[in-house]
Amino acid sequence: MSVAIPYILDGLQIIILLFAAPAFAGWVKTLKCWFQGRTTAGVLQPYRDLMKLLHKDIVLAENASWIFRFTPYVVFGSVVLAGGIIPILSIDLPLSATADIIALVALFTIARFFTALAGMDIGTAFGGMGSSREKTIASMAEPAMLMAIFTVSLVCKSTSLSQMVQVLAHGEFILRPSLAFALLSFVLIALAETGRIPVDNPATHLELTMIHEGMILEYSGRHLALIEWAGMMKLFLFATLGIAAFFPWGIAAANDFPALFIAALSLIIKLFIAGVSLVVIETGLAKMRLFRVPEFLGSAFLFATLGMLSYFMLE
Amino acid sequence: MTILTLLGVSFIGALILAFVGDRKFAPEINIVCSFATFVASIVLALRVYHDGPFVAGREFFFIDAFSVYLVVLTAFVSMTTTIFSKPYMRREREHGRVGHWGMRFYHAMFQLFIFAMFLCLLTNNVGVLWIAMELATLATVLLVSLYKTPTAIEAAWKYFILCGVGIALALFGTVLLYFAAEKVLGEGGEALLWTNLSQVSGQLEPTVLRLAFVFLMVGYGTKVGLVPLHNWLPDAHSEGPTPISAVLSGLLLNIALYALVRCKVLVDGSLGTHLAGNIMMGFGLLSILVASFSMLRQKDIKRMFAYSSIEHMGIATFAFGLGGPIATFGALLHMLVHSLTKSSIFFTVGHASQMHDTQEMSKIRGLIRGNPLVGWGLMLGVMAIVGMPPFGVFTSEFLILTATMKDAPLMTPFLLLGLGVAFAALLRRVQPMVSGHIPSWQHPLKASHVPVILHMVLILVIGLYMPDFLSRWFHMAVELLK
Amino acid sequence: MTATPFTLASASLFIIFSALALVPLLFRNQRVLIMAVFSLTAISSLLSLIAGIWTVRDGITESYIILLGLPDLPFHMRLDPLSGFFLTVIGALGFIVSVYSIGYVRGFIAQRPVTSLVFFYSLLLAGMFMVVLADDAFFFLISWEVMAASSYFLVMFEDERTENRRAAFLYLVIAHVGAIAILLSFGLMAGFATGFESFNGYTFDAMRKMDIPSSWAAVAFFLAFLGFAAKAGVIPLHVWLPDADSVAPSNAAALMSGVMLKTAIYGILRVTFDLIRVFPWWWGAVILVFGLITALIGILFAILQQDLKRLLAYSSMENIGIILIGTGMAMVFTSFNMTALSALALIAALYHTLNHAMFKGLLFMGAGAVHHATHERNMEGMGGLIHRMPWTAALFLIGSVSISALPPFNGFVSEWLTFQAFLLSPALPNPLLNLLIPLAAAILALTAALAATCFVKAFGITFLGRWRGNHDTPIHEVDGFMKTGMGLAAAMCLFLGVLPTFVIDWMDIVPERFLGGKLAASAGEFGWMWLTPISYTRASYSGPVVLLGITAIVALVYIILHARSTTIHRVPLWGCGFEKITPRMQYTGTAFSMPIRRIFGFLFSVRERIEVDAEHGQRAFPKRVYYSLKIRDRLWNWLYQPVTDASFWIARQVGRLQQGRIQMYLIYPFITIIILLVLLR
Amino acid sequence: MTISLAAQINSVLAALILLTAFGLLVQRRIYGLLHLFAWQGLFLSISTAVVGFVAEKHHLYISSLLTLTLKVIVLPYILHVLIMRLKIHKEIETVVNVPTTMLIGIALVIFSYSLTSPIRDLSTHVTKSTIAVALATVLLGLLMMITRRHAVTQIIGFLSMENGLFFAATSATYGMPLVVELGVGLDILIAAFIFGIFFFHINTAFDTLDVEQMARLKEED
Repeated sequence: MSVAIPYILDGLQIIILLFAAPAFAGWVKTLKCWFQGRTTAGVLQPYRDLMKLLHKDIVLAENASWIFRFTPYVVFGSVVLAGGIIPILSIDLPLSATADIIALVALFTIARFFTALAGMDIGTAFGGMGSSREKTIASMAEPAMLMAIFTVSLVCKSTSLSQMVQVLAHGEFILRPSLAFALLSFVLIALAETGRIPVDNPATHLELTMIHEGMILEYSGRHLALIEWAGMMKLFLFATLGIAAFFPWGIAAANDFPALFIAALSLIIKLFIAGVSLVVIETGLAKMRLFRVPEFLGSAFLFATLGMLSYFMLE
Repeated sequence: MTILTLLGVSFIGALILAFVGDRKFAPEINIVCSFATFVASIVLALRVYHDGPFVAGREFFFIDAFSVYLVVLTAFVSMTTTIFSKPYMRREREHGRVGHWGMRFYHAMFQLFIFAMFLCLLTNNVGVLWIAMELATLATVLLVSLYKTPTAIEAAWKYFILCGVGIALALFGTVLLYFAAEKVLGEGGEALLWTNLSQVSGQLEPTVLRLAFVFLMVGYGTKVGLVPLHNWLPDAHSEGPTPISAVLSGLLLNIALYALVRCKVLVDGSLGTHLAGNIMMGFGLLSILVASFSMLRQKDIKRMFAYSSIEHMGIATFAFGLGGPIATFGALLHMLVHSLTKSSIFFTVGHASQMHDTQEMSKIRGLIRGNPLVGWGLMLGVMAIVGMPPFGVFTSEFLILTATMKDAPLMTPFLLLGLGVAFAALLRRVQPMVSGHIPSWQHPLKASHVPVILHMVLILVIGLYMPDFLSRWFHMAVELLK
Repeated sequence: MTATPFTLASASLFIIFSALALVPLLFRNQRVLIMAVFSLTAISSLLSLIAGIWTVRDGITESYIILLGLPDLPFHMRLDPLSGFFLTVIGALGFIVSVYSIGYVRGFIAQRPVTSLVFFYSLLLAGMFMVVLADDAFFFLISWEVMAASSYFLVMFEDERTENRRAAFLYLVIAHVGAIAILLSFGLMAGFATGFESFNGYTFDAMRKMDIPSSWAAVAFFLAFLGFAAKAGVIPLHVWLPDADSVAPSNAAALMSGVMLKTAIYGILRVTFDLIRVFPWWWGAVILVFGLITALIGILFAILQQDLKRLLAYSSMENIGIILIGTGMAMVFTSFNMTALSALALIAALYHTLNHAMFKGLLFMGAGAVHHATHERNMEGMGGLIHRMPWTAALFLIGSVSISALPPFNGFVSEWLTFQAFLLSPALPNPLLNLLIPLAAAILALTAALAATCFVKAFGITFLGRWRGNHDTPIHEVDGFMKTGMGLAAAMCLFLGVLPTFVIDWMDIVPERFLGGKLAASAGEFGWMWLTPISYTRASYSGPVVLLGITAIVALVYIILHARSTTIHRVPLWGCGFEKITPRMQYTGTAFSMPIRRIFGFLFSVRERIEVDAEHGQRAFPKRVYYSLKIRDRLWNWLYQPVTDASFWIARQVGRLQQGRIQMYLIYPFITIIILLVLLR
Repeated sequence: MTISLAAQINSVLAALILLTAFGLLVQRRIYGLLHLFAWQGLFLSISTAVVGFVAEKHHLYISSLLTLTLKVIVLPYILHVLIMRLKIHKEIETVVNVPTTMLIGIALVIFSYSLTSPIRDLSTHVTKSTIAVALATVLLGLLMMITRRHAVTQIIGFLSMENGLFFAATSATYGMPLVVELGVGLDILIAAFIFGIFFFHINTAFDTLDVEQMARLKEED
């Protein structure tokens, strides 16, 4: 029986991920409406959108190949798998040994790889433009992301997330400037990866500005539902990844009941703060021109490398 | 006895052909004579191989491992050249480029030239060596001007004057050598005999030997075509009929180098220092660099391969100058494979220029498609001459370069530069000639298969599997030259 | 004859040479020739594959002497785990490409006789097997240049096209200069092995026992590295790679890019870890830097290419860079004798060698299939091939996913191991290295990400969207042999990606034999499914779980969503409501790579020309717009152009020596005599 | 005739040979060249005979007879016939003006004197003093070929070099062995025939014997 608990817990974590993600996205939208003085559609609006899309029929282009129809499932699958790996509640998860951070980043890259392909499959100019911009930004964001995580892994002498949480949360607390740099660069990269305001406008319908939306223009029905859901989960996962790497103090070490309860509570509080800070950034900044994004990501890259160098020099 | 047959056959052949040179069966006589000399040389080689060097004709002739290997090589290459010259000269005769007297003169002088080369190799007397070398030059001078075009005559004149001056300086060197030898061996003919000289080389007067070597070096160096004495070689080798270019490039240069190395052995014996070697290395290196760079801008196909001969003779001279068992072994091997490869290349070049009626490389195209034997023969020949491995030239260059890397590492960058530029120059010119579609002005030609295939197979065999007797032969020669 | 790995390897060589002997007999009937020779090469590759696997598995080392070559320098052959591993790589891809070639070469019969292609293909394969088996400098160099010559003739197959001739010429010149450099380095080592009285200084055994002073060792090493870099396409000497691999027939290009570059890596490993063995740390750092620059420049060029095979050739440069990074790290760790870490770095490099052979071979075969079907090499003229060539598209997709290092496939495993090697670097005592390694990690991460972009472009522009070409050529799927060839390579990509622990356990003998460090124990310690180098707490990755996880979730979601039957309506594409969308309005390859070109533009010499031809000069109402883009390698006019100009200038000066007047010619001997006499006073 | 008298005669003859060599260098008219060359051959044959008498080397008599017939009678006659047949105009232009050629010539004599000093103090022969003259004649012959533009003058320069060599042989070593002497003589005879044939070819191809025209084979373009 005690062997099965981690598996149940892991299943539970995935279910929490599935249902908490739209809530978190809804929470961010409602906060944005409050900040901009608009009446909100409520935190549960994303649930309603997803249900609506799941029931609608699919309208598919004539020359859409099997890749176009297969991509939503791959994107959804890889994001859910990533969810099973990141220690949201506790670090003692059977799936956590499956992939360390580098593999985690690679899982997100699968999602982006296939979405870009789907974008080009239909043969419209917007799909091609979306894929090209997405991959350009990705190819500059990913190295910076890896550098930020490398700094943390150098500090904790390991690249597996649960081990990092173990060292940072339950080890003795040391103020490390390298982690501060890494956090700053991680925040910038998260904005770029999840397609938030300074890099890409998630809520836009102006074709020329959208990057992520451009690729999924042709989707409809349950395909669109899966991709939207995966997008929300990705946002939720990036938040939890940030928490696990930089603020891991609430996450339960073992799978006993009281620790899990505290972990859940601390998770909710941290997500609340994360949502507020994200909205503050989004309303504060305007979307950048595409060729400003390389400098934005370049600075993130710089912070990450500075973090790593400071690790060697100072610690 | 075999020596007499060797010399006799070629001399008598020359006389007979002087009269019947233009008849139908003249080429056949030519081939038969060369074949006879080849058989005689094989017999000679076996005799030397079994019971070592020997003296014949009351000490007039002397044969050791070093000279007999060149005798066999000369006989073989001249035989294959006569086979090649049959269709080539017949076509030249049909196109009226050579007249009745021209053919008679050509065949007679060809055999006389072979006779002179054998005399060079077999004689024991250093003076007679000089005379035979002079005779060889004179025999080929008029052959170079066989076509009687202005450029051919100009090339022949330059060949005659420059080699004449060079040989004269060599005579002065021989006189000095004789002067030094007379001191030790006494008056009369013995002082010039190579057998006596090599034993007594320790007691010869160093200062006189040093002077003698300078004159001999410049004299025979002109015949070997070392830079800066090389100016006659590109003209002479590109203007004459192709069989003559093949024999000149393939054999005469080797014999001049043979004479030079003989003198170097004497000088090393008396001087004791590495002076002679250093001079030869200097000349060799200069030749490699100058020849490979000048190959870059050639427009005439035979001139380009003449420069390639200068470069390869430079490599051989450099290796002989370097000394040491491996470098000398490499140099001997290099002389062998270079003459085989170069003559085979000249055969294919002859056919190629006949197919296009020009020696302009820009007008020669589509050889592989036009005549596969000529096309692949030329391509593989050039691959061999630039030192691509499966062929023999790579083996000798491998030995020479590794020996240089050990004994004179500072020279290797220049060697690398020279070989690299030569490779690029040759390939750049040959590649368009060999590939592409057949041009309109190309007319078909029945090429002589035997010589080209025979040579390429031999080089491939030497490159991949050096037969045991050949390597023991070279080791015997290396002992002599140490 | 007892069956030992060496007898298998020599049997395979024997079969290839019998295939070569067969060519002149069969060349009359081309179809029979193709079937016979390529099946023989397939069998011989299979034998070498088995011999290689067997040698590495049991760690056998056998050496033999063949009485070819000089009598006192016969050919020494030796089969040890390192050569066994590379024999496996060559054998595997050799088998796959031979099967593929049967179908592919048939396409050429109509155009021109294929005898020379068949002959030199098998000679190339034979050359590669011999290079890996050679145990003395003489035999090594002979097989090295037989390999170079045969690939020269393969590139020259369609010799009427000038770009073929130019590429072939450039390739052979660089390869030959490289070979001479290797020859000089072997000469130096042979010199220090036994001095120069005898011939046996040239065998590798003698060289292993040489006592070479460190300064000469550095000269020997960097000469050898220059030579091998020329063949591997490392940055300053890489210009031949894209030209040669893009014009060569695709099966030859697959072999050349997939495995021939690896023989250069084999050379570097053999010289550093087997012959010289003791070296300072900065050698590794130099290799690392070369690897990084080659990787970054290689992938940036790849993204900008319009010709599919040129793109793949440039991406080979990137992967060679990654392998060199692994080798450099291994050398750095060995010099500080951290055997476990150097074992990890070497395994990463070797694993990537195997992976690259597989997915690059697959991609080149895919490109060959596309070229075979559409007779078109420029990606801008293709598109929508997935509908007409489903199998090729699917297999090309697997190749693209593997090369972009995405988890379930093999590319990810080797890059992940290379990243682990970087992350373990802080243990190095040298401060400079500790600062260099993070930058190196950053550049490696950048190249990995750019590779993904490059292959999204390659696959998307070629296979997805609609056919851009102006004429509707009849495109049909390729035949069985080509599909089986590509299928085998794709299966290998998946197998190598999903079961790395078995593969690492198999090839663990190589680092143990040459570096003294083992990785397999720690790699498989957590269970066969999890790859945990050094220790499982440090890092772990499980290929099978990722594959199973994704497929399970996808299946589950697919079943749930398809519970209710919803109809799928097929309508013309939407494109935000714009009606008359023509195929010309799709994104082209150049457009796709435009952002990257703008960002990294300073690295290339880019010449963009836009001409507007409007009626009577009013630019506002253009009738037609011409756009042309020319991207050249800056290195060409920094290094190669000056070298050619200098050599032609020298040639002109030397030409003045031969100016025709006989008086001048007479002065030369006159002055030579005077100078010599004065010097030797 | 005592040894010292013979030595004196020999050195007088050596001086005369050197004089004719210088004469050849500066002579403008072609007939003058021919006569000078004949005189040089005569002095050479007499000196060989004298040395032969002094050193009791009888084969030297044959060699001096050979030189007499070849260099004094046969070659000048051949040249004379050619000049008449080819109607060569008499005036010969030199490439380098005469004074500088003379200066170089003198420098060459001094150089060859200093060069042959080791041979002189080694040689026991009575004729050891004339080696320097022999070398000087060789170098002057070479200088003549360089500075002259006309084919015939080049050939005469070449033949005067051969004279110098013969003289060196007799003075340094009392003459080479007979076989070698005969061989060298034979070669010179063949050379004579060849350059005769050449003159005809050149005349027909270039219809002038000026060597400057023959400069087509060059790579300077």
